[in-house]
Amino acid sequence: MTLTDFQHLMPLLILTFAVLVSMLVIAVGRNHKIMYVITAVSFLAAFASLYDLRDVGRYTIGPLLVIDGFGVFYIGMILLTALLISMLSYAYFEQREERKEEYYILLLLATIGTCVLVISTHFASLFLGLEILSVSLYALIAYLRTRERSDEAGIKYLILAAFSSAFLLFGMALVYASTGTMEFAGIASAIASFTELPLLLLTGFGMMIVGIGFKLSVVPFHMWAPDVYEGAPAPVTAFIATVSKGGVLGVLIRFFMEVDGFRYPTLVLIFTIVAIASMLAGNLLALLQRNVKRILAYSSIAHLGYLLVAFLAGNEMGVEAVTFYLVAYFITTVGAFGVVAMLSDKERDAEQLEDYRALLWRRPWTAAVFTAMVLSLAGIPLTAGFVGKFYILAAGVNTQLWLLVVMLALNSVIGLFYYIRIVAVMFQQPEAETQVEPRGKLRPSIYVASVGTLTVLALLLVYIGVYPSGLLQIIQGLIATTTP
Amino acid sequence: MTAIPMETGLLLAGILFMLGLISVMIRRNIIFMLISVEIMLNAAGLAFIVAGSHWAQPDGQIMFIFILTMAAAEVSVGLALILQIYHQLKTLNSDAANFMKG
Amino acid sequence: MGELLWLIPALPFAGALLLVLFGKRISRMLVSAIGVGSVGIAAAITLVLGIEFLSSRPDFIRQELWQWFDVAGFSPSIAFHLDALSMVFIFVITFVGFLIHIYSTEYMAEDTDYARFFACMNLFVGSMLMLVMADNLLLLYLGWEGVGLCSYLLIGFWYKEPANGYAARKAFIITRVGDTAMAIGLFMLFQHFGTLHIQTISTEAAQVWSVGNETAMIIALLLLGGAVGKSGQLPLQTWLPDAMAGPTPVSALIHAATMVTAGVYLIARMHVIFELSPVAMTAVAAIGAATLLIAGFAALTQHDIKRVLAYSTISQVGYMFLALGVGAWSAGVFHFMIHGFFKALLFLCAGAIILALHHEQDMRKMGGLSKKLPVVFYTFLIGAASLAAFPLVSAGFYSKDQILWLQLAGEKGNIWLYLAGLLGAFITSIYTFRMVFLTFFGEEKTHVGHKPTLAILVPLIILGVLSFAGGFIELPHNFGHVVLFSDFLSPVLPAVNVVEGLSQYEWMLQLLAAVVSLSGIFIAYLFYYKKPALIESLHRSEIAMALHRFWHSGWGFDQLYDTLFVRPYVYLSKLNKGDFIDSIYTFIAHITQGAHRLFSSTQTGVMRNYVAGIVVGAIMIITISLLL
Amino acid sequence: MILVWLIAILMAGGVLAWISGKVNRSLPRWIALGSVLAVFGLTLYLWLSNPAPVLGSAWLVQYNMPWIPQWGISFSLALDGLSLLLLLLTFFLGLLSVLISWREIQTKVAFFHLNLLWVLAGIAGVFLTMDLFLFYFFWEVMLIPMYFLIGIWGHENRRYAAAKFFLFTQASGLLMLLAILGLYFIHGNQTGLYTFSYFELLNTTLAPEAARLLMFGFLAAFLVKLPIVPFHSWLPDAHSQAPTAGSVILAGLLLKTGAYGLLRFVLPLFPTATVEFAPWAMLLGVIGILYGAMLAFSQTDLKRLVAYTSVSHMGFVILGVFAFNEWALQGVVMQMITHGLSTGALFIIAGFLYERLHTRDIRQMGGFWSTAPKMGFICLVFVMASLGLPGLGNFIAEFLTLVGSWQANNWLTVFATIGIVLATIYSLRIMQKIFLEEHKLKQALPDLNAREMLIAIPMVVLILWLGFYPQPFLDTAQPSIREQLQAYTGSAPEREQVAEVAGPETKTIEVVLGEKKPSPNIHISKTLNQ
Repeated sequence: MTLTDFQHLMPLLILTFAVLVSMLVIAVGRNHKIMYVITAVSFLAAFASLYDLRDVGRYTIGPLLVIDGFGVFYIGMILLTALLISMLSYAYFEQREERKEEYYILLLLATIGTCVLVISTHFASLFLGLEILSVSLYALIAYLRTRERSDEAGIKYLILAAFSSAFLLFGMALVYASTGTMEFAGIASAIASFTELPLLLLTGFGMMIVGIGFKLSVVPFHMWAPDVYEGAPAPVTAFIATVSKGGVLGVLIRFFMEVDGFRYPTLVLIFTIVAIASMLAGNLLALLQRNVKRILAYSSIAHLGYLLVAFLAGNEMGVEAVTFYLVAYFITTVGAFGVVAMLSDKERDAEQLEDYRALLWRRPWTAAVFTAMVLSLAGIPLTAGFVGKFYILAAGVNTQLWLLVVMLALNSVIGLFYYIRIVAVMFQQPEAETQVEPRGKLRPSIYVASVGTLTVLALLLVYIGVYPSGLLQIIQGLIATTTP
Repeated sequence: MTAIPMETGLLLAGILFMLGLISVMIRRNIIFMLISVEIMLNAAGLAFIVAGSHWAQPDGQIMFIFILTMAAAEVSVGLALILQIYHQLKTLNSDAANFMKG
Repeated sequence: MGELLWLIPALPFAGALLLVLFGKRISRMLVSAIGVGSVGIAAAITLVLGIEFLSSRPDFIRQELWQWFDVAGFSPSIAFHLDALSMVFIFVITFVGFLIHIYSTEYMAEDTDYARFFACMNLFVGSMLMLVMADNLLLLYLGWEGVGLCSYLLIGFWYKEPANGYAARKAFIITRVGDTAMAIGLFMLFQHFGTLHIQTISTEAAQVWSVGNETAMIIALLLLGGAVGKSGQLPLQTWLPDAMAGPTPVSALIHAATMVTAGVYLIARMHVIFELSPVAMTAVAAIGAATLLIAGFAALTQHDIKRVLAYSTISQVGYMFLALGVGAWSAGVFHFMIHGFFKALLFLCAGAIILALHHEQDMRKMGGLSKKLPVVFYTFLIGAASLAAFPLVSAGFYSKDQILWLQLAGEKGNIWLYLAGLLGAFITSIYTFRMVFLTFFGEEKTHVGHKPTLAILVPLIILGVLSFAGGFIELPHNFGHVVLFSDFLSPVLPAVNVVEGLSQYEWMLQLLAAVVSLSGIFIAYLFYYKKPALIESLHRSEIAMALHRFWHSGWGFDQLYDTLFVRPYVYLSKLNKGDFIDSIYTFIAHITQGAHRLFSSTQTGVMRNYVAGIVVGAIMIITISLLL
Repeated sequence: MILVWLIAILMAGGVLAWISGKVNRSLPRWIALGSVLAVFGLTLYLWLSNPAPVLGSAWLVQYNMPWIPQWGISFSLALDGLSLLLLLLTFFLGLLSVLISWREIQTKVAFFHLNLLWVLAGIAGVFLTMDLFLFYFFWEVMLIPMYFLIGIWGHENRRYAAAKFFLFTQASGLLMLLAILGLYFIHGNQTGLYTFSYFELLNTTLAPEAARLLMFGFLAAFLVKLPIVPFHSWLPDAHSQAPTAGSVILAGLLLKTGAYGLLRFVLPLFPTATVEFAPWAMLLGVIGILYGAMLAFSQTDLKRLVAYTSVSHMGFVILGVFAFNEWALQGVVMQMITHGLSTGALFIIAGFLYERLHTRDIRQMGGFWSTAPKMGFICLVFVMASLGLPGLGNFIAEFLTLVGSWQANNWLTVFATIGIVLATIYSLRIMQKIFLEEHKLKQALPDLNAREMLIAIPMVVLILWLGFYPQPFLDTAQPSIREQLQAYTGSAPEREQVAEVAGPETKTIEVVLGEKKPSPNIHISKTLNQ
C-alpha cells in the first residue's frame, strides 16, 4: 500500500477514523448531540474528500479494490444518503430512551461496508464489505431492542442473511474452484477461455445469485423484506432500502460488466424471470396492504425489478439508467421513510395507513413532501422518479427488451393503485375534527432539522424531475471512465 | 494429497452444505437454526480450502479465515438477539416469532 | 325590391328574440304587439314583394347575407332565394300565420305563459320562412330542424301534463328519423355536386344523370324519407295525431297549414332529382295514396275533434303527395295552398268551439252549436265544404279535382291511384260532415261558456272567404280555364304532360267526383243526424267494432312501433344501465385483488417458510442454469 | 416567449393562490380569476393579431429552448391555428370554472384553485408542446391536479372515481410513452439524430409493422382519453363524481386532448398505418356513438347521463379523424370546441341544480320551468345543441364530420347519422325530466342569479356564433389541418378545386336578380373571360 493508495481510500479512512473517535467519545461520556455531529461531519468530510477523486480515471489498489468514476459516484451517493439518514435519525432517536450513541457507530460501519462493496474487484473484498454491512445491520435492525418487532426483525434478518451468505460463499468457492481466481478480471478472462461453461461454474454463479438476490430482496428471495422493514426503526429501514441495496447492486453491475455476463443467455434468462417476478409480486403484494412500511417494502421489491430491467439492457445506457434511477430512488425512499420517522412517536412508528388520514389538512407541508415522494415512486412527472422510470424504459426499448418493458408498464399501473391510495388517504377529510394531536411535540431545533432534511429532499426530487440534465451529465461523465 | 480429486472435496463440502440447509429448514429452535447456518458457512469454507488446494493458492484458506471471523461476529450478535427474544417470548421456537406477516 | 327579402324571416326572429329576452317584464299588450306585429309586417312585406314580383316577373330574387362557412369548397351561404314556389309558401305562411297570431291573442289570453307562446310562434314562422326561402339545402335544413324544434316546444307547451311532453318528444323524434334520411341524402348530393346550392344541383343533375339513374333514385328516396317524416306520411305519420296536444292555434298553423307541408315543398323544390327517378316518383304517389286512405279511415272513427282534423290533415297531405308523385307539381302546391286556408279555418273554428266548451274536445259531448256560435258554424261549414270538395262552390273541389284528374290524365298516373283518391274523397266527405253534424246539430250537451269575439271571428271570416274564393284562380279548362296559379309557378315547376285525347272525358270525372262528395255528405247526414240507430246497429256488430278499434288506433301503427322499436330500445337501454363493459374492468380489478390475496398468504411471518422460499428459489435458479 | 408566459402565469398564479389562502379566504378566487383572465387575454391577442393564416407555414409562434440536451429533449412550444383554438377554449372554460366554483367550493379554497390552475397549465402545455417528451410530461402533469379535484371536492364516490380515472389514463399513457421511445430510437438509428422533436420525428420512415405497433401505442392513450368504447368506463364515474368545475374541465378539455393527440400526432406520424386502421377506428367511433347514446338514455344521474352523451359525441371525433379529409377534420375541430361548450354548459347546469337540490337524480326533479325559466331556457339551448340542432355550433361540427366521413365510408356514416336520432331521444329526456312535467318539490327552485347568468350568457352567445358564423374558427384551424393532412393525398384537394368554383364567393350582401337560372360557375367563367 502506497501513499497514493491511501489518498484514494481517503473517504473510507475518514469514516474508519470517525468510528474510532466515536468509540473513544462514548468511552469518555455519552452525548447524543456530539455523536451526531461527529457522524455528520465525518460523512461530509468523506464526501468532500471525493472531490479529489473526481477525475480519477481508474486506479486499482492491489487486486482487491479499484477507484474509478463508477465507484466514486456510488460512494458519493452512499455517503450523501447516509448523511441524510443520520440527520433524520437524530430526531427519531432523540425521542427514545435507548442508548443512542452506538447507533451512529453502527451506521458508520455499515456505510464503510457498503463503500468497500462498490469498489471491490475481488471476492474477498466483496465478502468483507458485504459482511461488515450485514453484521452492522443485524444490530441496527434490532436496535430498539425492547420492541418485540425489532427483535423479531433482527433475528429473521440475521438467520436469513447468514443463510444466503452461505450460498454466496459456496457459490464463490465453486467459481474459484473452476476458474482458479477470485479477481473479477481474472474470472472474466478465465470464462472467456472456456468454450462451454463448466457445470461447476454455472452452479457457482447460480448460488451467488441467491446471495445477491437476497440482499436485493428480489423475488423469490424477498420474503424477509416486509418483516424487516416493518420491525426496524424507520431510519434503519431507509438505510436498508437504499444504501444496502444500492451497494449490492453496484457490485453486481461491476461484476457483470467485468465478466460480461450478458453474453450468457442463461444468466440473462434468470435475471429476466427474477425481474418480472419481482415487479409482479412486489406490486401485487402491496396492492391492498395497509401498513405503510410494508407497502414501501413491497414497492421496493418492485422497484428492484424495474432496476433489473435497465440492468438487463446491459450497455452503457443501462448502467446510466440504473444509476440515475438509484439516485431518484434513494431520494424518494429516504424522503418517504423520513416522513414516517417524523410522524413516529415513542411507542411505535407511524406505519398504519390510518396514521396518515387527513394529513394534508393537519400537516400540509409534511403531507406535500410525502405526496411528492409517493408520486415519485409511482413515476409521475415533475419528480425524479418519472425521469428515472423514463430512463429505464428508454434503456429497455433501446435494447428491445419488449417483454420486460411492457411488464414494467403494466406493473406501473398496478403500482399506481396503491400509491394513489396513500395519497387519497392523506387528503381524506378527518373523521372527527376532535382528534387531537397525540404526538409529543419535539424541540423546535430537532423539528427544524427533520423538516429541513425533508425539504432538501423534496426540492432535490423536483429539481431532478424538472431539470435532470445536471445529474445526467455527472453520471455520464463519471461512468464513461469505467465501462470499457 | 493429490490423490484426492477436487470434485470429491467439493462433494463433501456440498453434502455438509445440504445438511446445514436441511436442518435450517426443519429446525424450529432458533439456536439450532443458528448452528445449522454455521455449518453451511463452514461448508463454504471447506469448499474454499478444497478449491485453494486444487489451484495451489493460499487464497482459499484466507477466505476460510475471513469466514470464521465473520461467523464469530454473526454468532455473537445472533446470540444476543436470541437472548432478547427469549426474554420477550419465553420460547426459542422460531415459529412463535411471527408478529409481522401479510 | 329584393333588399327587403331578409326582413321577412328576420322580423319574426327578432320578435322571438325580444320576447325571449323581455317577455317576462313587459305587458301583455306589448307582447301581442311584438308577436303579432312582427308577423304582420312580414306579411305586409310579402304582399309588397308579391305584387312587385307579379308585375316584373323575374325568375327569382336572390339575396345573400353572409357566407355561412367555407370548408374546402363546401361553402353554403346564409342566402335567400325567392321564386314563384317560395312565393306561394311565404304567402301562406305569413298570411295564415298572421291571422292565427291574431286569433291567438284571444285564444291564449288566459295563459300564464303568454310571452313564451308568442316567442315560439314567432320563432316558428321565422324558421318556416327560412325553410322555404333557403337558397341551399343546408339552410333549408336549418329551417327544417328549426320548425321541428318549434313544433316540439309548442306541442309540449302545456308542459305540466306528462302526456303532452310525450307527444312533443314523439313528434320531434319521429320527424328526426326522417331528417336522418334527408341528411344522408344531403351527404350524397354534396358528394356528387360539391355543393348544396339548390339551383346548381338542379341544373347539374339534369345534365349529369339520365332518367333512371340509381344514385338519383337513392337520393330522391332519402329526401322522400325526410319529407315523409315532416309531412306525417306513411310510415312516419304516427306523431301527427298526438301533436294535437298543443294549443289549437298551434295545430292550425304548424300541424295543418304550414309545417306538415314542408315535405311537399321539399319534393317540389327538388323535383329535378325526383323526375330523374321513376321509382321515387312512384314511391311518392304510392305513399300519398296509402296515407290518404289509412288516415281517412282513421279519421272516421275519432271522437276528438282535433284528432279528426289531424287525420284529415295527414290524408290531405297524402293528396298532395299523390299529385307530386305523378308530376303534377303545381296541382300539389295548389292543393297545399287551398288546404292551408281551409284546414287552418277548420282548426281555428274547432279552437273556438273548444274554448267555448271549456276545453272539451270530445265530439260526443258536443252538439247543437249552430245556434250558439253562428259565425263559427258558417265558417266551419265553408271549411268543411272545401275539405269535402263540395262541388263547384268550394275551393277544395277545384284543387282536389285537378289532382284526381291528373291521376288519370297525367303521363305517370294510373287508374289505381285515381281510385284510391276517389275512395279517399268519399271517406273525406263522410268524416267531414260527421264532424259537422255531431258538433253543430242535435241537442246541446255542454254549456257554452266563452263566446268568441273579434280577434277570433275576423280571422275565421277571412279564412272562410279564402277557402271559398281561393279555388277560382285555377279552374279546369271546361270551367272557364283559369290557369293563373300554374302559370305563376311555371318558371319553377314544369307542367304535367297530359295524355292526348282524354280531355273530352274530363267532365265525366268531375261529375263522378261531385257525386262521390255529395253521397259522402248524404251518408254522414243519414248516420249522424237522421238515423243514429244505424250507428247503434253497427256498434252491435263484432266485426265493425273490431274494425273501429283498429282504425281508431290509427291502424295499429303506434302499437307496432312500440313493440318493434321503442320497447326493445328502452329494454336494452335499461338492461345495460350499469354498462356491462365496466364490469370487464371490475373483473380485472377483482382478479388483481385475488392475486394480491394469493401472494399475501405466502408472507406467513414464519422464518422457516422464508428459508424454504429461498431454497425453492435457489433450486429453480440452479436448475435453470444447469439445464440450459 | 409569450407561449411560455401562458403556462408560467397559470402555474405561478396557482402557487400564489395557494399561498394567499392563508391571508384571505376569497383572495385565491380573485387571483385565479385574474390569472386565467390574463392568459385568456393573451390568447385572444394572439388570435386577433394573426387574423389571416400565413401562407406557407401553419405555425404562428414558436419557442424553443434546450432542456435535456443529452436526450435531445427541448422545451419546445409552438402555436398554430389548432392549438390556438383549443387554447381559447381552454381558457374560456377555465374562466367559467373559476366562476362556477365561486360558491360551490367552500372547503380548501386555496388548494382547489392551485389544482384548477395547474390542470389548465397542463392542458395548455399539451396543446402547445412540440416535443414528444414534453408532451408526455404535460400529459401526465395535468392528471395529478385533476385527480385531486375529483378526489377532494367530488361527490360521494369520489375516491373510486378519481382512482379509476387515474389508472385508466396512466395505463394508456405508459403505452404511449413506449411508443414515443420506440419512435425516438428508430429515428435515432436511422439518422443518428436522437431527438424528441416533433418536427424531426415527422420525417421518420417506418417499417409497416413498426408503424402499426407504434401507432397503437399512441392510439391507446388518445382513445382512452377521448374516450372510445370500450375504453370509456372511467369517464362516467369521473364526470359524475367530479365537482362542477372538474366535470367542465374533464368534458370540455381533457377529452379534447385525446382528439388533439389524434390530429397532431397519429395522423401525420403514421400515414400508412392509420389508413389501414381507419375502417376499424371509424367502426369504433360508430359503436361509441350508438352505445353512448343508448346508455345515456337510461341514466338517472344527470351528470352520468351527460357523461355518456360525451362518449357518444366523441365517437364523431374519431369517425371524423379517420376520414382523412378536410371537411371531416374541420368538423372534428368544431366538434371539439362546440362539445366543450355544450357539454360544459350541461354540466354547469347540473352543478346549478346540485347546488340548489343536493341531488343529481333526475327522478327527483321535474317542472322547474315554472320557477326557473331562465335556467330552463339555457338548458334548452344546450340540449338542442347536443342533439345537433342547426343554428347552434354542434350542428356545423356534426354535419361537417358526417359529410367528410361519408366520402370515406358510406355505411358507417349512415349508422353514425342514426346516432343523431338517439341523441334526440336522450336529449329531450333531459329537458322533460328536469324542466317539464309537474313540479315535484315542495320549495320553489330559485332561478339563476346574476353571477350564474354571467356564466351562462356568454356560452349561449358563443354557441350561436359558432352556429351561424363559424368561419373565423374554421379559418384559424385551416392551415394546421391542411398540414396534418399533407400525408394523405386523398380526394380532398381535387374536390376542392371543383367545388371552389361552384361556391358563391362574396361576403357582402348582394342581390341577384335571376334571369334564366344562372349557375354561379357560369357566372365566374364569364368574369374570367372578360
